[in-house]
Amino acid sequence: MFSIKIQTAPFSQKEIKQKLPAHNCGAIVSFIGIVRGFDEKEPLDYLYLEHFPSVTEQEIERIIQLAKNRWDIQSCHVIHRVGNLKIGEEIVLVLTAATHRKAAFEATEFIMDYLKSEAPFWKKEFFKNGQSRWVKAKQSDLNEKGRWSNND
Amino acid sequence: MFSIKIQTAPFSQKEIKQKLPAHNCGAIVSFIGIVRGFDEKEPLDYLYLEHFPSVTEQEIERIIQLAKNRWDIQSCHVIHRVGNLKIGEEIVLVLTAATHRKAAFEATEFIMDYLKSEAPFWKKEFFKNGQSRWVKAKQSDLNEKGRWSNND
Amino acid sequence: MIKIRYFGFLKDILQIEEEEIIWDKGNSQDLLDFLRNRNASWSDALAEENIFRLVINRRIIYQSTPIHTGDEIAILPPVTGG
Amino acid sequence: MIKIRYFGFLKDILQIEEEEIIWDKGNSQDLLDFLRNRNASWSDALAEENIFRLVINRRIIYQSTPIHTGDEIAILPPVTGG
Repeated sequence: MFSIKIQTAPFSQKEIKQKLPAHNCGAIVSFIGIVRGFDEKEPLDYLYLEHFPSVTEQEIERIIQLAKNRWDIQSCHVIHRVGNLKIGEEIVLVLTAATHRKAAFEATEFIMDYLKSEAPFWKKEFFKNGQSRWVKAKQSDLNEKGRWSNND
Repeated sequence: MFSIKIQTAPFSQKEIKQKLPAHNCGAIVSFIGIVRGFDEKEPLDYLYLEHFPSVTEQEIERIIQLAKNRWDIQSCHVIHRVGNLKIGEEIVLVLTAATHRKAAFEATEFIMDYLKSEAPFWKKEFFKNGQSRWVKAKQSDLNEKGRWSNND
Repeated sequence: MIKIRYFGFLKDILQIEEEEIIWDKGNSQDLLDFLRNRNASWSDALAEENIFRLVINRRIIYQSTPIHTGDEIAILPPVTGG
Repeated sequence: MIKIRYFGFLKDILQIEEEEIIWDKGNSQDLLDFLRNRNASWSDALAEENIFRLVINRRIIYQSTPIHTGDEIAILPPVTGG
């Protein structure tokens, strides 16, 4: 089973776990991304997340498909929040179930790496001093995606 | 914050998530291991898990310490169940929080690999036909641990 | 007419969210060249490194693609989600 | 006297969970040799590949270590948790 949700509301991981198929999956790996507050000198007030409806879902579906081609995974659920998010709030959840743990770990990490560098989301930081700016894409995220083409 | 629990009762991941420090951790990775039912030709009734009280906790603490030496992780919680476990029940939870996702992913996978090959737990399979047998240690688990000494 | 949509920082720097322009023929590369030729700030904003991908009718394109009247084009700057 | 505890399949195959024996001196390797010498089934059960680690007084040992009267020794077969 595979699902993709883009939503403004917070998500509950429990809700997702209830969706997981019980049939012979031995490993569940989940990743949760959280809004950090102290990356810059200027204290952050909140993040605003923009996305491109329908294209976002399409891209995430493609990313999950790439993972399915590569690893034997039984289900995968992605939830990505958009809109205004405060420090400490959860932004993204990727949850993967597989028979074996290695597949679940690698697929989850792969999906996160691709999601960060391919899915059409854009973050804008709003600082406590009233200023704001769009977050710049990080070279490190491109590097982390890149390693999946060199491995194995 | 670090915690280790060995218990017969089921665990709730929500309970653990509430323990996590909010201060600037950007990534939470969790692994849940589940009792599979169809590994062998003979249908499984349940698993019995034995351990060595106090030595188990000591070993898991050592494994977490190895992970802390290697990655910048902010907290790590391990729960391992013992006693009788039915198909579909959760056996083990490893939950790691870090500033960056790569550290959280790698540390969680490292802890699982070491836990499987170093912590004093023993599984006994009880089949529906009334027979039972101790699970044999798998070479694949030793291999997965081994890769952490060759990498980087 | 074609519709062009701008996302992320492009929207702010160009001070435009979407626009409709007359477009007779040409591909996605021609359209980018046309927009860059508007003036220096368009040329800077739409520099190679500021464009992650183009989307035509909600489909991401990976190479230069013909654009026809009635198409919706979106210009996506490098993404920063997750 | 020392106490010896057996875990996992060793407990079943040797049909013993724990025992107390007189031990004057010698290290953990001497103890293993002594137990293996009891008879063929002990020798088989305690073969090298069936022993993951020895534990003395709840501390895992990684090399041969002296054993003293009053010590608790545990013999651990290869582990299968997680």
